[in-house]
Amino acid sequence: MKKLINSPDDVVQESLRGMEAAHADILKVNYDPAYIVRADAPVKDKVGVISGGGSGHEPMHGGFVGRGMLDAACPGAVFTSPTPDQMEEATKAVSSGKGVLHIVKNYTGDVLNFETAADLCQAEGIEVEAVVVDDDVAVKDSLYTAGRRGVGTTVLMEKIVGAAAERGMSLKEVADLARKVNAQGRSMGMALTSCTVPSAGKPTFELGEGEIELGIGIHGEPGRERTSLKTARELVDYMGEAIFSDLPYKSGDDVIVMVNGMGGTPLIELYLLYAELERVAKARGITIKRRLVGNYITSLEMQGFSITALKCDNQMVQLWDDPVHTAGLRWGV
Amino acid sequence: MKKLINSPDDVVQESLRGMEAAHADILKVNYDPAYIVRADAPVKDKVGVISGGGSGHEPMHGGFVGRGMLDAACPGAVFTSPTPDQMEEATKAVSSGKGVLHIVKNYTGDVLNFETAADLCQAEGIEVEAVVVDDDVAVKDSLYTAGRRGVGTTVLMEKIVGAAAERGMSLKEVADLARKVNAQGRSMGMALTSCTVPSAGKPTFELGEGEIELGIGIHGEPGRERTSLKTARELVDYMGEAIFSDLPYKSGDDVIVMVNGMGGTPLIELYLLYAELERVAKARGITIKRRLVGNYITSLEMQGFSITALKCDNQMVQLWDDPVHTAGLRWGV
Amino acid sequence: MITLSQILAWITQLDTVYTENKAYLTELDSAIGDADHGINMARGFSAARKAMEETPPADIGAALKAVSMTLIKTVGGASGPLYGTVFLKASVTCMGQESIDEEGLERLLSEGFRGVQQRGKAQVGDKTMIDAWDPAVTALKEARASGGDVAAMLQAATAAAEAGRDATVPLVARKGRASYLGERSKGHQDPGATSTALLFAAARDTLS
Amino acid sequence: MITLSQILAWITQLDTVYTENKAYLTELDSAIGDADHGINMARGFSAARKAMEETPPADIGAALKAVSMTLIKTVGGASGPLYGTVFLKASVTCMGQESIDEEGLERLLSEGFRGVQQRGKAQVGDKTMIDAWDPAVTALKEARASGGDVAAMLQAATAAAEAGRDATVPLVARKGRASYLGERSKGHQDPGATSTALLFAAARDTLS
Ligand SMILES: Nc1ncnc2c1ncn2[C@@H]1O[C@H](COP(=O)(O)OP(=O)(O)O)[C@@H](O)[C@H]1O
Ligand SMILES: Nc1ncnc2c1ncn2[C@@H]1O[C@H](COP(=O)(O)OP(=O)(O)O)[C@@H](O)[C@H]1O
Ligand SMILES: [Mg+2]
Ligand SMILES: [Mg+2]
Ligand SMILES: [Mg+2]
Ligand SMILES: [Mg+2]
Repeated sequence: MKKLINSPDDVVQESLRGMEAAHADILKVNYDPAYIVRADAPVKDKVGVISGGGSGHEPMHGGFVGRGMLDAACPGAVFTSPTPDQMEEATKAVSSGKGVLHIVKNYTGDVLNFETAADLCQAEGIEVEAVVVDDDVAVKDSLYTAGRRGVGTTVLMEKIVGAAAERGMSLKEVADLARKVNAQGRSMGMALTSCTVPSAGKPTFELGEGEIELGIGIHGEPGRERTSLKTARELVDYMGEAIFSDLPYKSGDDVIVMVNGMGGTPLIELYLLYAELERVAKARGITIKRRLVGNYITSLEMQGFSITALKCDNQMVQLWDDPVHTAGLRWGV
Repeated sequence: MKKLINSPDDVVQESLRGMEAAHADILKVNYDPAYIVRADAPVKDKVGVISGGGSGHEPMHGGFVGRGMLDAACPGAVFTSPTPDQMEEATKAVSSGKGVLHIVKNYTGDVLNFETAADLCQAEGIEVEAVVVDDDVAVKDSLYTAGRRGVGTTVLMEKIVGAAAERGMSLKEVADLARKVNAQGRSMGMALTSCTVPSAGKPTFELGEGEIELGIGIHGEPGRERTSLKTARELVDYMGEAIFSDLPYKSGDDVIVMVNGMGGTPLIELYLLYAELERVAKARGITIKRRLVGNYITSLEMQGFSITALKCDNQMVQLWDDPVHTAGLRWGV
Repeated sequence: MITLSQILAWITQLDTVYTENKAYLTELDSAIGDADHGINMARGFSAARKAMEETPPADIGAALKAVSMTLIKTVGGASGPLYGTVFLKASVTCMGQESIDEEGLERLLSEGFRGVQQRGKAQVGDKTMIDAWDPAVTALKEARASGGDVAAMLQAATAAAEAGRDATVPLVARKGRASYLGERSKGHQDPGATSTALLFAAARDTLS
Repeated sequence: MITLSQILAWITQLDTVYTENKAYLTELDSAIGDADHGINMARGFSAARKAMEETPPADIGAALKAVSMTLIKTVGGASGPLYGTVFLKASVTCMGQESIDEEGLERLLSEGFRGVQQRGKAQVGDKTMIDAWDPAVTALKEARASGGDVAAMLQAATAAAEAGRDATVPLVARKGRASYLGERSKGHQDPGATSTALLFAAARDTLS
């Protein structure tokens, strides 16, 4: 395993130290329990918005803490949901009396730990609403399974819902908006290479020179299907079809999209993929109103990408354009 | 070779299409000859600032085109200097009569091609000054060699000099400032893995599981030295020493630094490295006034990082803080 | 009769066992999960062991409660709350007790099982730790019903847990992270069922 | 006598040769450069050949000038301006001429060489294409001085260029990208000296 680290056990903590040192104007870090919180938290008269999940997805979530987005983020061990004590303390740290929204990605661990945290917070008189993101069209959903994974829509939700909270909306309004974003957002990902969990010391899976994994999540887990290498055009055709036909999106719809690298994908490729996505959207009569192209929700050093599309209305676009000042996203300030 | 592309020959052009589509509010792309130019170019009464170089270093340079930074960028083939016709047309496109600055990285190809372009422009009555960046301390310099490579300082220079031009400074002032930034900036890089030039189809060099290259440039070329894997702490100690003792930087100096990923390095590692750099700077009594942590000047999908330090004064810090609105850097707008 | 010091030996043994099997459990989790189950279990039980050493508990209930709290705070992921619930529900059955008999053991483990079942909402056949828990607790009850002592009960439970673990191999996962793989989860042994079988084997080796 | 159509055959042959040696030259450039020399040369000369076909030049000078302009516009890197200069300076020696003799050939190549030398400021021994150019032009002159015809001149030049190319192997680079490697550039053959040797061989095969 080749990584730019000191020891596998210290990666998360040492990376948090760097984040804190680099972004003192935006955020503070608490180490025990671990959470990243806005430098000016709690913000008076504002619904708190927090999220969390395993580390290894940077800039998500810590890179989205700041004005106009998250009030706090709880980083777990690499690819491992954080624990309820982190979420409880983070919730308290951002609570200003208007309630706190928990943005939870749909993984058994995340859901269970956030549930416990919500119980603990509610027992202490903090009103908590949890919204679960489950947008991954690669996962076949059913009553009897754990449902779909939460992936890229999380980033768009954190931006939009964070702006709504910043505008002073109530907990109920913010939570309803978050559910609407989840209902209208869809994602799919693929990998050219695996990644290596530092403590595991070797790649989670092995791919041959001509092989790719289609329908991966964000934890280095294998995808739904192993197949042969494809061109960017073929991949975006396939993934675009899977996403756009799932909601389904109709001709005339407006969307916010994200072409997201898995951490080891160079920007030159992401822009090339974005050009393909524009083509696919145009062919379906779908208008891309806003977009992100970059590494936003990653799996360590994995090479690959995901596409997220969010059917949007004017309000969502306005909230998207609202100022945001975080380590990972910044505009309007 | 596994890449998210259609065909090796079309990578640069297709990526430009995506960039143009994604950032229509910031930039326009001209395809023949290829250059990226501010959407509002030429800006009246402003020195034009352009740069260029091989593709594969994204977001540099195209991602730095926009208000407060570059007026235009000329992308060559992957890792190959662009040609004089690109530079000439880009210079004309941004010229508003106050002259144009060419920011050139010190590679034989870049220098020769920019020289030709400057001759062509001057023949057409456009005043051009060229500043050559040569900041790589890994290269032993001498009268008889090609000198040091231009690497990370280019990014800091483009920001600072771009702000100076935006403020209305004259060509001479802007060029002098650029030379000062170059004189006070130093960089060094290392690689955990090689990268693959799309048309070459295989990695430029091969590294064993326990090997790294120290003192690499930004073109996937081997470094000065192949050595064994080291911890983040050891690497930053070594590279920090090489950089800080080169200028030399003294106790009490202020610096702007960049911890830069080579394209395939995850952010979690870059923040960890930044924490180490803070430690090293502090131990030398050097104060980090501003910093960038991320993938800014890359070598395709290479895993590795570089450190850049720029000894700065108040004016440089103020120019650093000036508004910038590009695809790759954005604040204050 | 199971004493407090045996319970503490069990926790110590779990730390040892999960540390020894860290790479193995992580490898299983690589195939159908996210390559952290061994890391999670080792982190949790080494913290639990340390907690026992730092603040020696007064009774079995207190010990199990402390283990539960430690797991919940240090493991994360799915296994943190699930095993945390096991120990939490188990602790309620023996608060203030310095020793337990066969009936106490049955209550302790069946309450722990009921807890994880309710928490995770998985059924037998979903390819989770429940596939080891369910037959293990049934076998334990049967062993006691037919007059078995602690050793016999835990021997039967361990054998059943291991059989349940093996039976996960051909299944298609319907709960947890492996469920995202659909048909591709077939042919792999569930990491959580494996750690549960290890938990019973450690109990057999320390509580009998 | 070398005719315009032979010059065009030379350009065509260079396209063929650099396309055939694209991987080889790129491989050499991987060891001590940035893995693009073969790609650059092939791109440039395929464009040059196309330019000749699209706008057939009226004379040798015009042909070489068009090649120069095409190389400058399509190659980039160090080799674009360097080979571009070779053809530009060469073209000046034979503007308006439809054929050249031995003397014309010598002027053409030695002016091209002088151009690249001035442009790149490299000396013999710096491990660049100059290490092939310099002995090649010297040998060419000697061959003519001792009464050799075009064939003899280009045969001698090619042999000298190839020897110069081989002599780059042990050198430490002092110019171009390989110079950044310092001592590590030793033991590798210079890509540009290799493409220059190919340029002379192609001349020998088409102009003799
Ligand atoms: N709903 C559930 N009920 C019972 N056990 C479950 C459930 N979901 C997952 N598990 C168990 O958890 C194990 C995975 O644990 P672990 O890898 O530590 O957590 P994570 O999946 O969050 O990475 C699985 O092998 C499975 O046995
Ligand atoms: N100053 C110079 N003078 C003459 N030849 C040079 C000089 N610098 C570089 N070269 C030649 O250029 C070759 C590399 O060309 P190429 O790979 O196409 O360009 P780049 O180095 O820009 O990638 C080297 O092998 C060397 O022979
Ligand atoms: Mg996990
Ligand atoms: Mg090159
Ligand atoms: Mg797991
Ligand atoms: Mg080269």
